[in-house]
Amino acid sequence: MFFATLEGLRRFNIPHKFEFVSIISLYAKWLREGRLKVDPAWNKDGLKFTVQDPCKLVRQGLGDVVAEDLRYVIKKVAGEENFIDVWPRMSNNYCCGGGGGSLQAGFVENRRKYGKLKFDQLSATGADVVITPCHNCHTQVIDICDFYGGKWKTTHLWNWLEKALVIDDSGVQAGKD
Amino acid sequence: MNETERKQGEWEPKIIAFLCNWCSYAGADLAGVSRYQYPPSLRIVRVPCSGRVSANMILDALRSGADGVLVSGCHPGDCHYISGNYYARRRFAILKRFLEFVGIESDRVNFSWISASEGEQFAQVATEVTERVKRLGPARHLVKEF
Amino acid sequence: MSTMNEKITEELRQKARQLLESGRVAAFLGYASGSVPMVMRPFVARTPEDADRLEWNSFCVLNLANYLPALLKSFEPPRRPNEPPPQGPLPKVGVVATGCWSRNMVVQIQENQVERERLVIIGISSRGMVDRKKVQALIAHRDVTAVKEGDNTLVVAGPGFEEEINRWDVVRDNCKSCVHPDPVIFDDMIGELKGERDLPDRFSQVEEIEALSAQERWKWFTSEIQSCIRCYACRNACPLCYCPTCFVDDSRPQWVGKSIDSVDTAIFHILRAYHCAGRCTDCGSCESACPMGIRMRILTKKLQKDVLQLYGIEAGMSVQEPLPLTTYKKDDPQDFILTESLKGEKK
Amino acid sequence: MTTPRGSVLVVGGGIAGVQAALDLADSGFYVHLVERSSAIGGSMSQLDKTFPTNDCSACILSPKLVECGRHLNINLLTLSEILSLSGEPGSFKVKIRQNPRYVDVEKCIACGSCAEKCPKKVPDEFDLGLDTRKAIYLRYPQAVPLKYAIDPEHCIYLKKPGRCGFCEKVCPAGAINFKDTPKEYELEVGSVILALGFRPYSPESLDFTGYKRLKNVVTSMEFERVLSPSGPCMGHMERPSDHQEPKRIAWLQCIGSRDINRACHGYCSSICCMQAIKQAVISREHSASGDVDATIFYMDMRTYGKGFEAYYERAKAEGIRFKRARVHTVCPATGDNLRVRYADEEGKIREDEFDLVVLSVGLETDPQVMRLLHDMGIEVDADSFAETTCFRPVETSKKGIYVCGALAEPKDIPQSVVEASAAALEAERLLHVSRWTETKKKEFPPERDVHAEPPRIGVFVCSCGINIASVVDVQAVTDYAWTLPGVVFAQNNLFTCSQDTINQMAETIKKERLNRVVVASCTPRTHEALFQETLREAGINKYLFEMANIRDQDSWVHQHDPEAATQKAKDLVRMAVAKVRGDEPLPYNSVPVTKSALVIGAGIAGMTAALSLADQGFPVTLIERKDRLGGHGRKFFRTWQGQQVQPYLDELVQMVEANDKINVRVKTTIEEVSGSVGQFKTKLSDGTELEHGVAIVAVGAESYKPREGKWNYLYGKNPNVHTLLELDQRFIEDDQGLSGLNQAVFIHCVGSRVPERPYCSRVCCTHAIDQALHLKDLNPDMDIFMIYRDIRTYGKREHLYQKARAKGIIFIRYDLENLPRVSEDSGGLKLEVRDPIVGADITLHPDLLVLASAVRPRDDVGELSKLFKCAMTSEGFLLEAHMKLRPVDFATDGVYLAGLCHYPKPVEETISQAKAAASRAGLVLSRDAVPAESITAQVNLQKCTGCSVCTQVCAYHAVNMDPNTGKAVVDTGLCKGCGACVAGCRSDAITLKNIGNEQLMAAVEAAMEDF
Repeated sequence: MFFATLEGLRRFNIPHKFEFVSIISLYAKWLREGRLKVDPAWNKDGLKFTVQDPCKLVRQGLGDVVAEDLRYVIKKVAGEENFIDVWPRMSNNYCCGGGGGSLQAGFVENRRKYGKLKFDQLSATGADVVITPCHNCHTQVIDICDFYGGKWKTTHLWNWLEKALVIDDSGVQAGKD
Repeated sequence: MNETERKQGEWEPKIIAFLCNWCSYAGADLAGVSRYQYPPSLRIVRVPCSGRVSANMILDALRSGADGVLVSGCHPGDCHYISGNYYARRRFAILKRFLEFVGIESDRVNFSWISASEGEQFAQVATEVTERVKRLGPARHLVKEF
Repeated sequence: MSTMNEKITEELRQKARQLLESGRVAAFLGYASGSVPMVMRPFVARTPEDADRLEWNSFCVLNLANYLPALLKSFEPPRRPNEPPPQGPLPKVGVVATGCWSRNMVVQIQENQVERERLVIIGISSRGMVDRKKVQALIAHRDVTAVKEGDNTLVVAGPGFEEEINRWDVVRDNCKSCVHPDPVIFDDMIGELKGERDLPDRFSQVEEIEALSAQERWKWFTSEIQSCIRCYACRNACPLCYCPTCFVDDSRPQWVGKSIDSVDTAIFHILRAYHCAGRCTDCGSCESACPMGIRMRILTKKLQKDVLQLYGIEAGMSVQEPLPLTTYKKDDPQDFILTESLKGEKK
Repeated sequence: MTTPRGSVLVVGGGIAGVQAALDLADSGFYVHLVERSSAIGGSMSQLDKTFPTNDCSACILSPKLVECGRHLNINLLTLSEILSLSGEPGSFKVKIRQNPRYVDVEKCIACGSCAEKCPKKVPDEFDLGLDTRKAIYLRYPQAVPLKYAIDPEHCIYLKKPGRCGFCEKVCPAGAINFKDTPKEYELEVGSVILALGFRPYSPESLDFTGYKRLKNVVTSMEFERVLSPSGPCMGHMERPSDHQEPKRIAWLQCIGSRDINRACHGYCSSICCMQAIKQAVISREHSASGDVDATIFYMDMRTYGKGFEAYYERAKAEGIRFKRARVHTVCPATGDNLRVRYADEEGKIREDEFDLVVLSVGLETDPQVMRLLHDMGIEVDADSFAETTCFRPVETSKKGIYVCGALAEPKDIPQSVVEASAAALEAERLLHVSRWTETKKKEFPPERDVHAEPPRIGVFVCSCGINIASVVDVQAVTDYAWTLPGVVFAQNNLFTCSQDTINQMAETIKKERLNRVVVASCTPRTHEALFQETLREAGINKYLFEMANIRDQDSWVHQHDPEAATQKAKDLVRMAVAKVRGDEPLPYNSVPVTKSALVIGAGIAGMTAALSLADQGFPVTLIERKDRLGGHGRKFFRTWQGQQVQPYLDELVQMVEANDKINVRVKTTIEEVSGSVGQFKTKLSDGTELEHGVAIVAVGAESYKPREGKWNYLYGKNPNVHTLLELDQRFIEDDQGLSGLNQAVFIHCVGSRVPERPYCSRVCCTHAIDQALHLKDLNPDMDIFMIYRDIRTYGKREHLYQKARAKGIIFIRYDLENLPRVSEDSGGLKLEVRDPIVGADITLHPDLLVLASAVRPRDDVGELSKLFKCAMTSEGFLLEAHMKLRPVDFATDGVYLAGLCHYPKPVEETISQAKAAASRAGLVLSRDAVPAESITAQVNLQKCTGCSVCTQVCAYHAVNMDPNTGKAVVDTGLCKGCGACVAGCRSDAITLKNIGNEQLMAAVEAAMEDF
């Protein structure tokens, strides 16, 4: 929906007065502005995080800017030292193999074969958690993890944001104003 | 690469090479610039033109103990001085046959045309001449013992 | 019945006398008898009376062209190096010339050593001159006191012997292989022009040596010159050797050592011959002058052969045609050039 | 306009600026050369080697820089920037600020003690941060001026006075001046030349390259420094992570070029393909084992210049791998290695591992330069390059201000040099009436008479960085030189040609009273003049000098035999010493100049050159073999920028015909040429004898017509098969039939890049694509196919290619193994070709088949080249004096070349080259006399017999018989010093000064002495 609208407007040069912003960039913005406070102290065990850059969001969508923001937020949430990046990354990252309707359309064997590349890439990081800001990627990454025997946990970003959130005395938090 | 590996202790001939400044000397420079390797046997004497080289000079080189002589100039028609190499060609043709006639081995005295753009050819000729002279062994005829 | 040579001598004296009497020439260069048999000496007749001392026979071996430059110069008024040459015509000199001598005169004219207009050339078509050393060999090197010459025979006499020899047997090698007996330039002739001789094997002496291996050639060359005493008679007899300072006499630079070291001698002979390349007419003076019997003519003959073969030129055949080493053709043979022969191999 | 100023401001001290400055200063104008950094040399000084000759960049550049630095009429302003510019052509006012160097250039002897003691290490920008320098530094070892400078950003003392100041304490010359202040100058100049160059694209934002994240990913400029002997690794090829020699190296092309998605640089950077091949070739040479596995990943291999294609072919033959792929990602692999992921031509994903990845980064304009251009009011194009047009290739949007080099478009060194001369020409044309009004004249000290002195020989042995010293034991050679007879001084230098060594050499000559000098270094062909001038400055005659070539002819060719190379170096030094002993002082001869030019060929190049000279007041004879002016240009429709050629050409012809300084002769050719620079005598086919000082050869080339053979493609057999120029003709005639066509196919490289014509014709890709676009304009529905091998739309021409793709023109690649096959099929044309992407044969039925056929040299160019004694390439084009730095000169002085006879090139490059040729010719024509040969023949009258061999073999009629003495006499004005007479003389009566028999024999004998 996000990408379809964005690309439609772009391709057919449709005039519009609004801009496309990912929630991830908003998290990052709020963190930078101090309106949102997080503390990675919760991560006592040093859980290692890595990331999946969704095609529709990054490579085909908003580009490296949102990918940078994604990493910024993860690092803030999980601790700088607990983030391990993938190769290749951001705009240049691999497709998860689950897009284009293939999750829904059968051809499971083919889908998983494509997903092997993603699996190998993610495994190589040794991370405990893979953040996928896209439902499609999320499903695919979980599936290939199960299928190929991966050890990581696949989640969205907000699960961890919640863990790290610091609620200060003023009680003022982003989104409430 | 035209590299002839020199074995330890192997005899290395000494060859006097008269090279014209405009073509063959430049060709020799280009061989260096392009790093074409060739045996360290040549001692190059820069002359303005192959037409500057006389029979006397060649005999002097032999008399002084050179195992071989190479004279090289511009290709016919390319002479920086219009015609120097044409005159040289006649002088050398006569001299070479004549030296052979009195018993100087044909491969001792060599002539070539090498242009400024023929670095590789220069290295080839240097290697070829060295190999030919090596086959003949050290020069004995016409070498003056001082 | 007088011999051919007697007739020629008579005619020669008569023509020389006329030239001297008329004042057309200041001197006439020919031969007179020497003090020993078989050796004629160059002779300058300066008066009509002198003309009667001129002689012609088979022993006129020294090339008269050699003496012309000095003789001509002797009739020029003395002047300092930078003074302009004298105005008006200079005295002329008469000279007798066979084929090779006349060709040498052509070369001398081309090389500015003599001026054609100062020469009155009496041409004689050569029948070949006799090699004194061959005669001596035939008579076992006994002393000769008199030689009487017929048209085709020589009667050689000495203490206690007299032998008749077939003249052609003792004719010089160069004359035997000569194809141009007729003078190329002349003002007057004695006798008829004979025309070119057809000698397919004129270079056989050279070819024999060419057929040898390099080693054998070197052996031949060194043994040929080993008796050389560096007297330079060959050089001095040669009309081409007129440098004020010969390379052998130069000391800065020293092209060649002055000793009779075998290398120095070899280089002397190589360079002396090479300096004659394209200019030598094979007159044989050098060999005739050599006291040691060295056959250095073979060297110049080789050069003559190559120049002819490579460039189609024979020295002295025409005043107009440039000498072979002062000219070139764009397509002159160059198979001896390494880069060209390597190219050929690749194909 | 009132009388214009006779001085010019050149901004930028790279090769283009230096060339423009030298051209102007040598032809009568005073030049202010402004350079931002502390030394001139620009990007070229950072390069290791240059393609396609593999010349050492520093080696060929250095003499020019030194010349520039020493030039009396060039005011070098380093550390300087333009503050403002006002005024108009002929009279500009320029404000310049020169930042403090904090080192007194008059006192600094560049000994380096200061930098040794300086405690502050900072990244060295010359080495692109690969290494460090000190806060007091020399930009690079051969820097001009060779003076240290203090970096105020990092100097401890300047930041906190009293804290450090070590340099001041150790400086033996007292050159440190911490109180130095910025100086402002206001200059008045007649014209301005902008040569501000480029900066290499920084790939930091291109994430996929891994640059800055992976240690062993470097840019091509960084790799130049890695290879350079004066670079951070001293020429030992090392990779950054572990300083080990990389065995597997990948080059990634088009990083920051041809990239509209990420880099926003749509243009092609023109030079990177050749640079990558060069680096691949050189890396193998640098490798100790020689077995570097080199792979170049590219999109199109753009080896379009002279000698480039042969270089490419040679690289392929040597085993360098070329992979047509745009790399997806560079990933880390074990041990700091790199995994390069790419799709091969079949579309298969592959991964190769490398030890080092080199990013072939593109060229872009520095934002600082952009601001300067903006302040000056100079227009820039969408790619941020200075805006120029095809017909005015060196003119900016502002009159009187000219541009050259990479500032206008990415380009290689020779093209930059050509434009530099062309820009100089425009300034000369503008200011010619004020020539010589502001220049100074060089005075040398009187020369010491050395005749009576015994030889006192000085020997200077050069290490050339490591070029010599890594093979030859230079210390042993120096020690050996001391033992040679007559040698009273010997010394080893790191770079003998550097300015400090040269100055020191002059001092040594004076101090040691040397009267002969030998330099053992590189080749006299490039450096002799430089050292000779040093002798003059030291007050001895410049001919008392010899060189021993121990680099090009020794260390470089015996790299694996140091012992023999050292022995050879000793021999060469001994030979040079033996020869120099006999050298005598010679007179400095000159030849008066006939101030007129002959231009051969009245095409665009010839007419442009003629006008360029005539406008400066020099009479020109312009000859044309055909009956009308215009040449090859008559066949062109438009330039790649879209300007129509025919109206331009008509205007040019009109200007030529109206110019009273130009004498036009049509249907005329050349019969005979005699004389030499300054005094040529040429006989024309109409019988006239012409005297002229210079000649410009602009005889053009021909279009190859594939009438038969492999490249025929039914040309001449089917009426719908054209060459590019034949289609242009239909465009010129506005042929209405073209818009009705349904399908057009272009075949590229017809007769180019093939065995019989192994060069790229340079112009055809752009030309064909432009034609295709024009056809699309005529009929947007037309299907157009390009059957190509590599698309070579270099520079800004790349935009045409992108436009063609956007318009739906289809590109199908072929190679020599799979040529397209053209046949006739029921009256129409049928073309079959294998599409490598589809992996199948496809069949087309074009209405129009256009053959992008080769540009071939004229057959009769050889005859002409011989008349002027000019060399030719094996391909039949005329060969310039030096591929890189003398692109319009011939080796024969006073003869220049321009246009297609040099190599195929588009109109804008032809115009630049013609103007450059005119500028070079102006160096001669602007003078009353040019230097003539000093090494001439000399007759020894005592020995001369007057035999006239010498007069007959002399090609210049320089030896004649003196009628008085009957002996030879030499006309030194005509003598070129070839020595044909000397070798011809049996009597040793004629000799060549300083190349006499005695001297050559001394050298020959010396060569043998120690054996």
